[in-house]
Amino acid sequence: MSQIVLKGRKAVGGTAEGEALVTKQTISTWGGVDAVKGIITERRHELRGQSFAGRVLVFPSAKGSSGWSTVAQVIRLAGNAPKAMIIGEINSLTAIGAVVMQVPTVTDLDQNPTEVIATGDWVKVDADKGIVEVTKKG
Amino acid sequence: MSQIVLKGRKAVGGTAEGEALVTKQTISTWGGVDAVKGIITERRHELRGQSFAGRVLVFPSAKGSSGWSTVAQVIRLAGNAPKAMIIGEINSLTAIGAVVMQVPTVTDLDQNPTEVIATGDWVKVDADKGIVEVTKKG
Amino acid sequence: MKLTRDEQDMLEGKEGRAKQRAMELLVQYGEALGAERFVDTNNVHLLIGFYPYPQMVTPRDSDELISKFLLDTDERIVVDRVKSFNTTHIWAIDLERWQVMEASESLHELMEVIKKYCIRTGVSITATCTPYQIGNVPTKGEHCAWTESSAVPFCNAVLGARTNTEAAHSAFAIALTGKVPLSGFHIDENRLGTHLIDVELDVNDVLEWYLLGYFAGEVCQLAVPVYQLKHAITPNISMLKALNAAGASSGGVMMYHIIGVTPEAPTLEAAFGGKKPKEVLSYGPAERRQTYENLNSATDERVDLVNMGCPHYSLEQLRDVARLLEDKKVHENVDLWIWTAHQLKAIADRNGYTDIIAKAGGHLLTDTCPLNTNLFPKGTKIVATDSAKHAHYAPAIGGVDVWFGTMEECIDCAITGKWRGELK
Amino acid sequence: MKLTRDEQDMLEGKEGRAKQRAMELLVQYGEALGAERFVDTNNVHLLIGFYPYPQMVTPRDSDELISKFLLDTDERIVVDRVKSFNTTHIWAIDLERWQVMEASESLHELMEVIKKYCIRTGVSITATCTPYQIGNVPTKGEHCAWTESSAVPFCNAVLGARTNTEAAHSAFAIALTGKVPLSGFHIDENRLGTHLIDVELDVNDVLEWYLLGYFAGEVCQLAVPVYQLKHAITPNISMLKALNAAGASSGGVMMYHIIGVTPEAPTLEAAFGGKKPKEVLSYGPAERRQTYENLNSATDERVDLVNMGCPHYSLEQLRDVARLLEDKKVHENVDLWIWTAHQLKAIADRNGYTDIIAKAGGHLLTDTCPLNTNLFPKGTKIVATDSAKHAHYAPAIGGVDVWFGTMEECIDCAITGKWRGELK
Repeated sequence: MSQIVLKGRKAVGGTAEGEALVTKQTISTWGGVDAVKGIITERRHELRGQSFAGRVLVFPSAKGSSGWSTVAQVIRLAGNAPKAMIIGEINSLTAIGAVVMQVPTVTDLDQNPTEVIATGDWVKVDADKGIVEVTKKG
Repeated sequence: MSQIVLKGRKAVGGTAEGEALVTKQTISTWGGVDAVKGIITERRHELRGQSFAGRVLVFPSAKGSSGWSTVAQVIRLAGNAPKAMIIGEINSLTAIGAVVMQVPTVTDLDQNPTEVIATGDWVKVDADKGIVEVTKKG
Repeated sequence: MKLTRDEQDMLEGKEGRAKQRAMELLVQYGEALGAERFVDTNNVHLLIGFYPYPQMVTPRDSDELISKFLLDTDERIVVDRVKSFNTTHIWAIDLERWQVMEASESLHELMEVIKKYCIRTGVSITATCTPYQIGNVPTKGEHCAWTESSAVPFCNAVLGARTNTEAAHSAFAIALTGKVPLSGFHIDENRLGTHLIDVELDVNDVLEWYLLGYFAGEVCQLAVPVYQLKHAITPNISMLKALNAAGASSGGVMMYHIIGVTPEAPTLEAAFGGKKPKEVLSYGPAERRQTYENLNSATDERVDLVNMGCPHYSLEQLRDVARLLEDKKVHENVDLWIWTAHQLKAIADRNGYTDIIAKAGGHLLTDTCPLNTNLFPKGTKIVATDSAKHAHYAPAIGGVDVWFGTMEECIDCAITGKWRGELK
Repeated sequence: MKLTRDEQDMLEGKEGRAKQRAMELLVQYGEALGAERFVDTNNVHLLIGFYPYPQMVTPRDSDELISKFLLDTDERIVVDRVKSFNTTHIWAIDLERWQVMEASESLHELMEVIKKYCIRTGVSITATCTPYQIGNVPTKGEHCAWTESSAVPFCNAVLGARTNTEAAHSAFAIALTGKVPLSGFHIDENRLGTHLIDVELDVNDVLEWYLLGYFAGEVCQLAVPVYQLKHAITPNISMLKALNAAGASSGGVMMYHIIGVTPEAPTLEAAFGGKKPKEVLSYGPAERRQTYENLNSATDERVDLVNMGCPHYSLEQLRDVARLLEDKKVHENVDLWIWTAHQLKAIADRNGYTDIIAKAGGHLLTDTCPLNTNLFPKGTKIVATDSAKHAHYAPAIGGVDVWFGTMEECIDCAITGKWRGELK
């Protein structure tokens, strides 16, 4: 089982580990996620129908609606938050979204996380240190 | 009695003559003129209290409100129109104002009319040809 | 003027008498301006509901009325639809609260006649001097035809769109045909700065922008001032509304630049198109003081009317004035009139501002201009205002003396009945 | 983050618990963004009345409610006054016609609770996704903090003001403190173009601008596209609203340039800051066709709901849709919903548009978003719209299939009950 270590910076502190759910597509929580079910619902999204609850969500950034943190907060309140988030390029929506989702979040990594990490890989996130350890699946 | 000839261009056609009323200050008809009395009313205007009815009004241009042509038309309907207008630099307000006042009007003259012409001078305006003949008073 | 095929067709009457008459007026207008051709526009701010001498307005048949007063003919011309998207400038009265203004029943009837005409012909009854506050926000470079001298510089200087100050007649003809003479501020070179104004002072509130604009209008008249701010600030919509209204009152400033702020003036060079300023002026403490003195024509500190919202108050100003009036009472000798657009009043209603103003004994009025001829409350001799435009015009229009100051000073005056303002 | 004295004071609680909690959130937010400091703002577009999962919103004490949902704490914090001038984005329901939407009484009660909270704390109940249509028009360079992804590019690209896409939590904290993290589009270099899009086609109406924006959003995602138009046109507010809404749906285009049109792009060089584009893309007939196909998810031509005005219709669009509906009847199987801002409806009322729409059997609705979760009429399966934003989101939000086309095609569909639109 190969291991990869990515270095980035803390967006929201804390540590967590879990199975990765990875997309190369941006995510809009409002109008693209069912917060209560914890799944992606956007019509042409590659993760449509998949659940991020309890996993480590790896995605390039947020697009779309300013309802991002509103839905992110409901995701948390509904118990559907991911264990951690790894965001390629953080922006205003994902930054405040991560704050209110209250999960360890890293960004600005030295390698593109959506290329290096695959869905199903085991990921340890130490957000305080900005370190991501990836154990490749199989 | 010295004579001066100014050459400019027609703004509104026609011919007329009369005594000049000259100001170096711009005029706002709305909020600066009483159309029914035919006098200038602007508080700090050098022509305050004076009537332009039946005279040749010589002024640099319009300032102020877009009510210019509204008041200009009422000036005409109230029988208070000047005989003609000589405008230093015509602009949108004075152009449509002259059209609805329906008086011969010239502009773009080869000399500054508010310097060459004095109140009381006798002025012949041939707007079609763009010619102004000034006979100095006294 | 050189006409295109469609313009020639309109002039020849192929699209009906109304467009023909409009084109006749526009050709005369264009020739008076020395314009060579027309340019298309789909954005007109009309002046159709305002009759400052209602005693001259006899016909009550709306087609006859508009033919006479806007198409300038005794022929009765029936308009089908205006062509351009449009908004309308102020009307003669508050269309709902006209009795507060003591307007006559006959003036109200006239307005109802014109309202029906507008609905029939596709004219938007927006009734405000601030179209940019109620949804008419032109794009940089968009050719417009706007009435209202304080709105024109917002269109030109602030948004970078293009308009001359149109008048009632020209705007109506332009809306009918969608054609405006290519002249004045529609042309690049006429938009360049002419006068440099070195602003030595900190202009950081509405009063300061009024004073600066009133100074610039007086010295620049029809020219294009370029403001160089020693103390950098990005003025907001309330401040720019003040600058625009003042410069168009003491002068005819329809275009200006603020270096580093307005869209056509990223640099001083850009503002002047690389040319040298014709004049360089300084705005310092002496100019500021003199401008303030010029605006204040009153000496009696007992005020009859406090008139605010000229041009129509912004959302921010409505909020601020409501805060100042909360749990206060207007003095029994004073009328307090606060003006805004009907559409912004809809927000004031929901937000409780209207209630606060009413409870204090003031009136929130809409649709018309606080400078409306002969419509001050009877017996008004002394007026207080926070608008340099109002302070400029009210003496000539209403035969009154005026105090000019801040919003806070005006509300203090409304409550105490006495003017206690001063230049700080 | 490096804090100034006043920021430090707020964080330490010297200005009360509300500002302290807001600063706590903002410091976390700023650190997540990697910002080094704050910048002052007096222009916030808040999201305070919108709760897409009302079943999660239990407290009915407004201070508790706002503390939990906007200040993100179980502590009950009482806000005195928000500091910044503000407007509010859409609310959860039409505040007056909520029964038309079949909204629940309890959701209506929730709105009434929040309305009172807003009035008490100085929040403007404007309730629209288009603040620039109702009086919030920022100046070029003005630092703002706006929610609503379609409004943000209007602020940034069209007006040249500066904002990131703020969310409910960040916007509220910013309004309380007047402080926004200096990052993203507040910084010059991030505003420069990255991708050049050669627009080969004539984009001359709202549909074309929707298609262009949806294409650009999909290919550029969070980047800054620069549109080079082969056929020059100055798009008006209705067209730019379409471009902005589309680009923020398929992607996250929060800033862009149109060469020769938008204020920071007088030239291609200026748009890219002298740098080379990262990518050059072409928008021609094939891209246009593919974008249209992407937006159309329906196959059944029998439509249940025609939903128009997303983002809220402009004055021009209200006029045009009323003209199309004059003397027409909406088909018995179809609901016709047309959305605009409360303030613009005030104009529609006066101009007879509201009556025309009602007579035809449609509804003119306000205050909320036509994409509001779970608030389509019961049984809605097929929706027609003239908004690419609506066509993008409605399938995920409402589980419906969507037809996308022009305003004319939508009204034709509302009248006939059948979708007959096609790309011409």
